[in-house]
This record gives sequence, C-alpha cells and structure tokens, in this order.
Amino acid sequence: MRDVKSGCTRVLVCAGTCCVSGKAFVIIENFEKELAAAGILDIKVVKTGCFGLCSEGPIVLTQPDDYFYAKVSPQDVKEIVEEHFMQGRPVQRLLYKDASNGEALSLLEADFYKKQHKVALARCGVIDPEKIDDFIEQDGFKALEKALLTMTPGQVVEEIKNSGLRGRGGAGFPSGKKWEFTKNAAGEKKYVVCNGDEGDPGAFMDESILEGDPLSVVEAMAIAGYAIGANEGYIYVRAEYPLAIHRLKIALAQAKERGFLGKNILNSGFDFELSIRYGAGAFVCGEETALISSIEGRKGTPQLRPPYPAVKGLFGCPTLINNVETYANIGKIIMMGAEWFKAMGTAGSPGTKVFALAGNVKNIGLVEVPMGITLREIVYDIGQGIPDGRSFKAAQTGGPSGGCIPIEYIDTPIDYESLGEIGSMMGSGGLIVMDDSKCMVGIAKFFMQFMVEESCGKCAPCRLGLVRIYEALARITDGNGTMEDLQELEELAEMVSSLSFCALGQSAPNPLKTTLRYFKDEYLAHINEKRCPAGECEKLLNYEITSLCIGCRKCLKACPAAAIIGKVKEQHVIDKTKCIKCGACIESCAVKAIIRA
Amino acid sequence: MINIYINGQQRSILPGKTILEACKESGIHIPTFCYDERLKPEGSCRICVVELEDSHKLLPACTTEIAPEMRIATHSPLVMRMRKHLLEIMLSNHDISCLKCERAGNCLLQDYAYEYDVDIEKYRGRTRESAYLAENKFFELDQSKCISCGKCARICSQLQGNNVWAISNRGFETEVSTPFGIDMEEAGCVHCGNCVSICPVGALKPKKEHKFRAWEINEIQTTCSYCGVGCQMYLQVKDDKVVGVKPAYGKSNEGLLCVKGKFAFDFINHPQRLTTPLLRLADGELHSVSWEEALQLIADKTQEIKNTYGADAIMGLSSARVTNEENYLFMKYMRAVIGTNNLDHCARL
Amino acid sequence: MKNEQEKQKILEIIQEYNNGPSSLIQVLNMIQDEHGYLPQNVQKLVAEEMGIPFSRVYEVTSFYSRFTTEEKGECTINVCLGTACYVKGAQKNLDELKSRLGIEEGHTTEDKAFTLTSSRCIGACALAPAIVVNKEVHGMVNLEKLAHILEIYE
Amino acid sequence: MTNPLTDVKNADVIFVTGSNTTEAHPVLGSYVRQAKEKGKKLIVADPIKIPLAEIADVFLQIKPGTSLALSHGMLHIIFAEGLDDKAYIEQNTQGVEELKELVKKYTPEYTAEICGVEKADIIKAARMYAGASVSSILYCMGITQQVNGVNNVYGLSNLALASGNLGKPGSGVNPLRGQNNVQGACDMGALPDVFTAYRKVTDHNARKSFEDAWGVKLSGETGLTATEAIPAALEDKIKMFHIIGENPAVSDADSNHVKKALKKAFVVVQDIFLTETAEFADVVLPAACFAEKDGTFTNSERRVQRVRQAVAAKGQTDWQIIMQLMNLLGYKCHYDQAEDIFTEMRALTPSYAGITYGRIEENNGLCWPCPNEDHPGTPILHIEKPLKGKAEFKAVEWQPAQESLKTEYPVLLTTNRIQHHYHTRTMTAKTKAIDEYYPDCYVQINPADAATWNIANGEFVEIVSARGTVKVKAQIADSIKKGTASMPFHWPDGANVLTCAAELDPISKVPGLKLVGVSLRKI
Repeated sequence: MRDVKSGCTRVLVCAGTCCVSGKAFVIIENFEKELAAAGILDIKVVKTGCFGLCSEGPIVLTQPDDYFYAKVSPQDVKEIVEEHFMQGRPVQRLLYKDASNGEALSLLEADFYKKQHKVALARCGVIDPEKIDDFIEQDGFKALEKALLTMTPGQVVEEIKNSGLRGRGGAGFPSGKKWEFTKNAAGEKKYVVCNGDEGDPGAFMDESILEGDPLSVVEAMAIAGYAIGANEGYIYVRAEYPLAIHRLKIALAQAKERGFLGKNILNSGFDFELSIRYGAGAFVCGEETALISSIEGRKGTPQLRPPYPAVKGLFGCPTLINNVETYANIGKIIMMGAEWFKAMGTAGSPGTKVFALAGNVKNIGLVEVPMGITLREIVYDIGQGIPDGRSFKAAQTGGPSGGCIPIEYIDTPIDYESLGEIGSMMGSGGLIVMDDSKCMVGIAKFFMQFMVEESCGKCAPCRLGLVRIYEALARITDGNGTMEDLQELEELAEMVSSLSFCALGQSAPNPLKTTLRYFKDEYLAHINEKRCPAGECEKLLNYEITSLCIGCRKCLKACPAAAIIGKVKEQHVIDKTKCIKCGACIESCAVKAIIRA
Repeated sequence: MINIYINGQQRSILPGKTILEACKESGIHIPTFCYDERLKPEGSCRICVVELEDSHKLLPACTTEIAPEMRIATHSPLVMRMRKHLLEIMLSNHDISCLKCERAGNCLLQDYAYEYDVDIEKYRGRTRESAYLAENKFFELDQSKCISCGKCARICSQLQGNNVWAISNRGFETEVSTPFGIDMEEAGCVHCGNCVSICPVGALKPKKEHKFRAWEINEIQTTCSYCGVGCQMYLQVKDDKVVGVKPAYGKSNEGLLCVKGKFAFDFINHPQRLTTPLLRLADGELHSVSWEEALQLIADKTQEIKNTYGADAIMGLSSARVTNEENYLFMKYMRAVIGTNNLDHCARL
Repeated sequence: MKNEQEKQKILEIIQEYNNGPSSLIQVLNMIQDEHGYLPQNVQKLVAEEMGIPFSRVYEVTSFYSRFTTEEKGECTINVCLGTACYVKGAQKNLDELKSRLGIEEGHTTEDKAFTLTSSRCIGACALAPAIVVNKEVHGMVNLEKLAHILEIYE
Repeated sequence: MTNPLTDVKNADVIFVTGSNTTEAHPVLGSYVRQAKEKGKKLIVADPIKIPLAEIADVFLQIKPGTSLALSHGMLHIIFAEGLDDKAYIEQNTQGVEELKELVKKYTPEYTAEICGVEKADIIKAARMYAGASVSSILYCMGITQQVNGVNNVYGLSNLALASGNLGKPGSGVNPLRGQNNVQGACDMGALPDVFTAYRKVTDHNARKSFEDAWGVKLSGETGLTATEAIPAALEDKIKMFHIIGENPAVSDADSNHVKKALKKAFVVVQDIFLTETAEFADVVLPAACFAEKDGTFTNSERRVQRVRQAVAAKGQTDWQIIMQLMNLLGYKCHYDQAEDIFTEMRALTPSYAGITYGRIEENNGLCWPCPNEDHPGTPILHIEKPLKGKAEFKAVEWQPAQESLKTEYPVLLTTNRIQHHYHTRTMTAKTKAIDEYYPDCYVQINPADAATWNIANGEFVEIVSARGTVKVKAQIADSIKKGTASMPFHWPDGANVLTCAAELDPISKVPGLKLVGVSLRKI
C-alpha cells in the first residue's frame, strides 16, 4: 500500500443528469480503476446527486480536504489520482476559481453557494443516492421514526400546518391544509401521491432531488401516509427522467428491504407501500386531477374540482398530492420543528425554494435560497450576471404559466405573493434569464407554442384560443401584424384566462400578458415599424452594406437570391425586395461591411 | 331550500342543485353544448359560464353547485362578451356552410351565433384537419363541423356501452374518431344512432333518404313499434311522410333508441305497402278488390263456416304488434261475434 | 407486431405489468420500450388482453406524446426545446436537423436511419441547447457540433 | 316484468339468462352495460357467448336446454352455504322443504356435468347472486322457448324466492317481452283462456261481467292456442284462420307444417305487407301501421304508452276493419276513435281501470295495476309480499329434451335474434342499409367443429332436422360452443324449417324453438 499524501478520504463525483452527459460515469469508473491500480484502498469514490452548479460540470469534490474540481473530463482522473492523492498536489488547472481574482475556491466559498441555504437539497451532492446507508447516516428516516413512534397523526399534520409550508409545485397552496383535509376526509382507503411530473420546461429540481436524494421523498410520503391514514402511495415520474426512475427503483427496493416500507414499519404497526408510475409525456399531467387520471391509466385530462382530490381523488378515494420538492422539506420540518422552518423565508412564504437558474446567466444550475431573496441577488450574486457583455432584459419565472419580469422589478422579493402581484408566479421554480438579444414577442410565441402543443384539448377556450393567440403572435413576428392583432391578443388572453377549465389553461396567457404589459413597445415596433428591437425575428431583419465595403463581389456571389448588386471596387447594395434574409452575405464578407438590424 | 339570487331575483332552490338546474327551474335559459342531464357533467365547452356578482368570477353553470346567498348574473356584460368571443373562436374552426348544412335551423351553434350576435369571421387561422373519415350506411361524421363537445363519445361509452368513439389526440388536434379510423363496425358500432341524436351541431348526421329542413317537419311523439322496451320517439313528418326519427325521453328508454327505432322506418312509406284489399280468385292469384267486396266476402265466409262447422272451427290470431284497442276489439269480435275462444297471438314465439 | 414470436413477447409484457385497467400506461410504456412503437395491432391486443375498450387505449396512446405508432429509425435524435435550450438557440438546431434529414418532427427517414423528435426539457438546462442521441445527451450544441454529431451516427 | 326496465340499474347483481339483451332489447342491454360500468356484477348463462358475456363477471356457457339444472345447482349452493333469505322464505313462501330435498342431488359436480360448465363457475354465480343485497334476473325466449320452458321459469323464480329477491327496487324475475305489445295483447285477453286482465273464460263471474257488458252469451270453454290450431287445421278441425299482423309461416315452429295448414284452411290476413303468410291468404286486407293510427301499447314493464297517428293511413286501421266486420256479422257497434275502445275496455279491466289517455299523457305512461284514476300505477310488483299470498317453490326434476337425445342429429341447434332485424324482417328489411348489412341467413358454428366438418367461413352448409332441410352460409364463431350451432330465426326457409312443433311445453304450449337436434354438412 502506498502512502496517501493528501487529506482526501472521499471523492464525490456528481452524477446528476448534466454531469452524466459530461461522462460522469466514466469519471467514476476511471477513479475506481486508477485508485485500484495505485493500490489506494482508503479513498472511497462516491457517486452523488447534483451539486447544483451544473454549468461547471462534471464536478468532482474531495473530502475532507475540500477541493472543488470543475469541468473534469475522464482523461483528467489519472492526473488527479497521481498528483493530488498520491503526491498531495491538487491539480491547479482543474480547480474551480473565483472569476474576479482567479483564486481557487472550495465549494462553499464559491459565490454560487454563498447565498444558498439547503433544506430540500441538503443531501443532494452529499450522499450516494443508490446507497440507503448513506441516507441513514445523514439522519435519514429519523423523521419517520420520530413521527411513527412519538407523534400522533394529528400532531404530524399540526406540525406541517404550523410550519406554513406551501406547495412547491406551482400555486403554493398551504400543504398542511391539504394534509388536514385529506386526513379528515371520510374513507377507508386513502392514497398519498407524489407529483414528479415536472413539466415546466426549464425546471429540473424535482429531477435532481429524485436523482440525488430519492429516499427523502420516500420517507416523507410514509410520514404523510401515517398522518392522513393511507397505506398506499404512488410516485408519478416523467418517463423522460430515466436516471431518476432508476434511482427511485433502487430506493424503493432498499427501503422495503430495510423495513422502512412494507408491513409494520419500525414496529409501529403502520403499513405503507409505494409504487412508481411513469408519465408518458403530457405537461397537463402536472395538474393534480389530470395526474390522477393518468395514474388511473386514462388520458391525462383535468377533472372537475370540487370534489377536490383530498375528498375524492385517486380511484375515488381521498388523496394527498404534493410535489417532489414539497416532500423533500417534510423530513426536516418533522426533525427540526415548525418554528425552525418558519425562521427561514418570509412570513407568508416560509422556508426555502429551489430554482433552476438557466438561460443567459453565467452560473447555471440549481439554487436553493430562502424565500424573499430578490431576483437581483439570484441573477447577479449567485448567477454572477449576464455573460458575453450583454445586459439583463427579463427573467421568466413559473414556466408557461408564469411571466416575464423586466429590469424594473429586479429587486422584487421572490415569494408567492410578490410574484403574483407583478403578473408572474412562482411555478415550480424555473428561472430563465434573458439578455437583450431576446425578443419578447418571440418569447411569448415560444411559450404559446408550447401550450398549444400541450393543451389537453378538453375545454374549448384553451384548445382553440391558444392557437389563435399563437397565430396572431406569429403574424406579428413575421411582420404581418396589425393593431387589430394586438387588440385580438388582449381579448383572447382575457377569454382563455377566465374561461379555461383548469389552472394550466387559465394561466397559459400569462407569458403573453406580462410581455404585453412590460414590453409593449417591442410589440409596437414589430407591428408599426416592422422591426424587431432585439434583432431576433428573422423576417424583420434588414441587411445593409455599409461604406466599409471594398467591392470584392464575394457577397454578391454568395447571395442565393441574387439580391446584391454592385460593381467591382464599388460599394454594393442589397435589393430588399429580393433579399431572403439568409445571412449568407454576412458570413462571406471579409471586412465586416454588412450589418443586420 | 337555500336562498340564491339570479339576476337580482331571489330564488329558493334545493341544495345540491347546479346553477344550471337552478336557472332552468327559474325559467332562465343558459346556453350549453357539452351538457346532457343523463351524462356525467363534463364542463368542457364553457359556454354556460355565469358571473358571480360578488367576486366577478366566471363559473360554469353546469358543474357549479349553488351555495347559500350566491349572487349569479347569467347575462352580465362580462358573461355576454366572453360567450361571444368563445363562439367566435369556435366558429374559427368550423366549416360555416349553414346554407347547405343538414342541421340548419336545428343547430345550437347557429342559434347561439345569432343570439350573441357574433362576428363570424373575427378570428382567422388554421382549421383542424382530420386524417380519418367515419361513416357507415346509416350516418356519417363531418369533422369540419365538429365542435369537440364529446357528447357522442360519452353517450356511446356511458349510456350505450359500446365505446366506439375515441376522443383522440390532444389540444387543437383533438378529434372524435374510431381508433386508427377503423371501420365503425369493427370498432363495435351497432348503428344505434344515439350519437347522431345527441350531436348539437351538424357533425354527426344521418344519411337521409328524404331531405328536410327543421322548419318543414312536424314531430309527433309515439311509442316505438319494435321490441317490448317501448321506447318513446318522435316521428318527423314532412308532406305526410315519416322522414326521420328522434328519440324522446320516455321512462323506459331515457332518450335512447336502437338501430331499428332510429333508422328502420322506411317500411312506412315503402312502395310494397298494401293499399287495396286483395282477393284470391279462381286463377289462384290475388287480385285487387274494393273494401266493400272484401269485407262482405269475409263476413259471408265466416258466417258460412260458423253455420256449417260451428264457431270453434274458426281460429283468430291476434297480434302482439297492434294496439291494445285493436287486440281488445278483435278479442271481442272472436268471443262475442263469432262465439269462440280460439284466439291467440304469438306470445309464444 | 409482425409475427407470432413478437406477439408472445408482448403478451408476456402484458402478463407481467397488467394489474387492472389502471396499469394501461405502464403496460404501454413497457411494450414501447421493448418493441419500439405501438402499432394498431399491438394496441388492439393490449385492449383485448386487458379488457379495456380499444377506443380508450387509442385515446391514451394518441394523447401522450411519448407513445408512437411509427417504427423508429436506428438512431433517434431528440431535440430539447425547454426554455433554457430555446433561449440558447435550440430552434435553430431543430430547423437544421429537419432540413438535413428531410423530415418533420416525430417522423423517421425513409431509410429508417434517423428518427427526429423533440421534447419539453430533459432537465439538462446547464448544457443548453441539448440534444439526446440514442439516450446519450450532447450539450451546448451548435450547428458545427451538430454536423459533427451527425457524422458519427451516419 | 315485476320491475321497471331502468330498475336493473339498481341491482347489485344482474343475472341474465336466455336473453341476448343487447341484440333483442338493445336499450335494456345498454342499461345492463351502464350498471356494469358503475361496478355492479353481472352473471350470464347462455349457450352462446353473447355480447354481455364479454363483460360478465361469471359466464356460464350452458348446453341448450339445461337452464333448470343450473338453477337447481345454484340453489344447492345457496341452501348448503346458508345464503338463503330465511326470513323471506318463512313469511312469504311455501314448499321450501320439498325443493331443498330435490336440489340435494344437484351438486356442483352433477350440475356441471349436465350444463357443460365449470363447477367453480356455478358456485361463484350462486354466491354472487344470493350474496348481494339485491339481485335481478332478466330472462327471455332462451328460457321459455323450450319444451320445459315453464319449469325453467320455476327454476328462476325459486332462485329469486330463496334469496328474497322480489318486491324491491333492483330485484325481481323479469321476463323480457319480445314484441312491442305482447304484454298488451295478453292483457287484452288475446289468449284462448282469458278475457282482459287474465280473467278466466272458465270463470263464471268473469264471463258474466263480459256477457253483461257485451250483451251476448259467451263460451266458457278454453280455446285452442296457435300451436294447437295448426295441427287442428291439418286434421280439418279448424277451417278458417283470421290473422292480424302475424307471420306464422315464418315465425312458427316447423314452417312446412304451418304452410300446409294454411293451405287447407280459409285464411284472412290483415297486414301492412304481403307477408309470407299473406301469400297463403284467401283475402288480404291492407292495414295501417303504427305511425298511422292512435292507440296504446303496453311495454314489457307493464307501462301503457300512447301511439299517435303521424301520417295518413295507407290501408285501414285494424280496429276499423274489425268494427266493420262486427257490423256486417250483425253485431251493431260504433267507435269514433281508438280512445272510445280504450274507455270501454278499461271499464271491464280492473288493472287498467285507472288509466286514461289524459293520464298517460300527464305521467309519460302508466304501469298497471292501476285500479282507479287516483292511483299512480305500479312500477314494481310484489312489494312487501307476493301478490297472491304465499308464493310457491316448485320442485321439478330436470329432464333432457327429446331433441337433444337423437343420435342421428347430434348437433344442438339453437336460434337467435340479431339487433338490426325484427322478427320476420317484414319491416326491417325495407330499410336499405339494414338489408345491405344483413341480407342473408347464416348458421354460426364453433371453429373446432368447422375444422372437423371441413367447413370454411362463408361456405354453404346443409342442415337437416327431423322436419326439414335448409341450406345457408356458415359463419365460424368463437362465441359458439363445440357441438352446438346457432341460427338467426328471422329469415324464411331458415331456422323454423328445422324446429319442432310436435313437442310442446305441457303448460304453456310453447314449442322448443331454442333446441333442435340437427345434422350438419358441407355442400
């Protein structure tokens, strides 16, 4: 056995979806191979869930000496083992460094993590999600034990109610109330359901929790079952999350084997079984009644409410539905108490919230922050601002049901009420930052297209209205929009919002409404001036040849539409009636004489 | 009873009723497409929305239960505007060929378009294109007229129990079809036509022998003459001809019919119907004769047999097909006039 | 389902996962994972075996975007169109793939080499814009990288 | 029926036997489906795997003619497992001991052997039927058109009585009436032994009241049934047939024999078409169809409903024809309208006494008994207790039908109806689409039998019985059990050429139309 010069006993390799696509599994394999080859037996390689800073992946952490390697490739492993582990010389070029001074930073020193506060994600990136012992070591199942052995179901519900926890899936309904309703509902048979149909494009926190700490959800659902009087539960996961499904299956099997699921859990007399159901690709299944339809094996169309699922849900029985992140908070609340939880966040929205920070921002990844933090702090402190020298234009929260928040509101505290007031919503926590190159009419169109494709088709206003909205937006981005179209958009948005059957339809016009509210000038520019201020709408772009032109004829030859005329060594001109706006001329120009505006 | 206010008028209504039922009781008409009292409430067409005066919230009347002191506005400016726009987008995906449409004059979409004074061409855009045709020898589905209320599929699965129709795809492409557009019979269709009867627009329509307009016909309620269920139905009559059948809401049929009740009425006008009495002459063939001649001959022959062989040599076969009145009178004829109990009908067959 | 052998395999899957009508989606997912797609005769078989009306099965398969009735190509390219990817140019990638492969989304090239699909966020937002080729995620895809990826699979 | 048609939806368990409900009574069939959809249980016992069998919780594909044995077998379990309703039996029935004794030998093994079904299914059906709080029995011609039809009905009523399934919503023993007004025709006394409301012609008091009302002397001797009249005509005892809207040449058993009888006698036919029977008539009178006249029909649930004239009559209404004949034969009478006849009738008919055209209109139909004009009608019979005091259990041994024992005719042919056609097709074949869908007769046979006999789907086969021979196309169907065959009865020169008219049920005089011994071969 060789001497180990470093203080490292554990190598944590992130195996979240992003890092896995960066070959994290190969990295793990290589570590194991290299360590074995080197005869090092006392360094454990741990495959963990997501660390959060996805844009720096694949990420490798060493413990307890606390080095933070970013953007590691499989080829780098040998060097880390030989240099760092065997020689005690961490590989400088791979260490994560402060953007301002180039100093290597540990994980917690990084700006990205400084303002974060991990509750739901506490074990993600810390434990091996495929090993139940890791989970137990990190206080796993202690909450279940506490609930089953020392609390009555009523006390559990009371604790959740007192914590002020609100549903993390979208609307923010007080979770304790849901638990109470379901507990009080009449019925022999009841169900606990976990909504893991994370449909919001741009949100992946539920995926990360299921990948990084699946047992926290299992534990919470068992607690919920005990509290409301259910012995059976379903976890509904998108089939698009194969890694999450894989780890959930392992988690269920291990929990069952260890007696945390099944009959007479912890000798308490309480029985609880869990099964997994896959979604098959329908955004609407995030809506709880549609999700119930889907678990029942039918198409996922929303059903009438009332009766609410708490009274009559899955298979006609009282059913408690919470989403993944909500459940991920339960264990901590039971362990630490409602007061501890309430101390975080704001009075109306206690606790933390996980956001999937993405888009035009330097640090991309999952961030968990106390409620009430401002958008500015997330974008500039955690996210480190906008890359490529561009400026912040808007942030989109709440996915297709949310809205676009302009720079004026960047200091808005992020909580359920404040976001609602400015026309957006918390949603499941997608947070997409957009820079000034993004056309807001285009963004509205993007979300509308999404909703057109995801509308379940049950009710007429959503089924038909969204298509007409999309078409009007397309006319505008194509340069064929009129002021009547604008009028039509307002009318249709009102109708779809007020007449749609379910919350998804009712909120579907939100991206349109917020962009109309905050970026109306962009709409007007498209309509009146046939101009896209962000320069994104291709059909509205104009190409011009400036006086820098040297008359080389390259562009003239490159133009597929023969729209460029001019003589050798004289400034060329683009015939706008012929130009098809393909951009071939710009690429061909050696002197950058052609501009697009 | 609970107190509610509809358009400012106080009403006492049984708890548990929906706003729609309360309005109906109070004589207030609310438009509906997807509602049918026999089907599970769907609440999907949204045309029945009413406004809660306190919150200005719009709620579907067909699925919302009344609550004490509820203040409901059924035709407020907001409600009217929303219904109008909703009709306008429905029309934007509808083949507006009312001039030659089967259902002109008997179409809810047409009625409401008129009532709400819609701008027919207000919204433009693509229309749904269906990959599948659905038809059989009795009726056909015109996808371009379908408003996706789903009543056809629901009556087929919830009441008829044949599950022929699927409401397939999703979103704008939602359509009614058989699975993969297979033949209706393969999909289990028994041609009962209950989907045709429930369609509120011109999408599902019978293949008619005789054309007629809604305003050209009289509808007469009667009892179906086929099996022993005794379904109530309306005979649709134009120019003294039965040209169609529509189900009525009888206690034994609850608005349903079968293929025979709905479609097998052609015999009434059939050219092979007997119109004059026939008499077998010496040539062994049947020949037309006058009523007087035929009846007299029967009376004479009956009398003769009765005189020669006794009344019990005559057998009367009454019919399970004719009316009670006719059975009674024939019974009286056999017993009181001829004088025999040799009387039966095909109860055994 | 082209032969008795395939039918037996599918019957086995139904047997294993059929736990009453509520397991329909599970059964269909499993069959699709094994068989690749859910053509008419397979759906009919599922309906008969599970005692669910064919029309209900068809409603389900035509509703959920994951289910397909078309045989897939050897290589399936799935373009993520989540918001993060969209903001970073996913639409351009999709357009490029469409024109290169000459097919629309949800379809397969005639030589059965490629199937092109899109999905709503695969949860790899840090890699935006991302595409998935035969279950392997490729991140930060631009036109240049796209050409390179296609070369590997062609 | 003891209970309304829609009432099957209130049953927890529905036992359908000898009724292809979705085909013959489609709307009622859909009620059964609705009940099933709502989670109610369904038991089907039938020789054919009918559409309802597809959704049944228990399906017993019994051999034709074994219904009584099945009932006994179920009762065996019910008594053995104490599933009987002892209080109901005690209060409302008599003769249970004798029945208990009889069914002792009908063990599941013994019954399974007779019926050709699994014994576990018999046990399951018995427990399901008797174990539910309310169970309803629906039966039709499959039970009654047997040479032991009455006994079959006893078997079913034994089941209902033993489990107390009578006289409450969702229960009952419900015979389904095949034709629109078969109930009414019986109620009106179009039978050889009764006047209206089933008052016996042999009953002096009954006869007296009709004699008083009609002003003539009436015969007190029971007349001939239709099935008895045919052989009587062949023996020259019947010289004349006066037939209204019936087609015995197709619908009756052993049609060759029926035709012979019709040829011999003087035949008057009142009908709307020149039917196969009218072809044998000496005089044919064109009648008005249902759309051309006013009146009432009484449906299967005893609901009296209106028939209303919608179009002008092509011929004359049957009552107008009869009224003229009455006058020509010297019985002077006059009715202006159908309602006048109804008024006269209800005065003589206690069960209809409270029904008027006006009340039918107001109530959307009224169920008899309705003894006076304040009475709401009686949708459910036998409420609280059986109508005629204590109901009797009937202990009758099951015996095989003669037809099933003929070695030269080893195949058991049964007859069936199809939804699109009605009876002898007189009306339905006039609708083009129906005629196009179902133009020809056919016989359904089991695939294994088809293989044995080397018959392919669609090939012509010859079917021979002791009565005659028919040639039809073969349809190979899984729904038919090995050794049996089934043929729709609608077509002329079809099933009834084969059926037997000689062997009748001793009480009801119904022939065994549902069970014919035949041999079958490819042509």
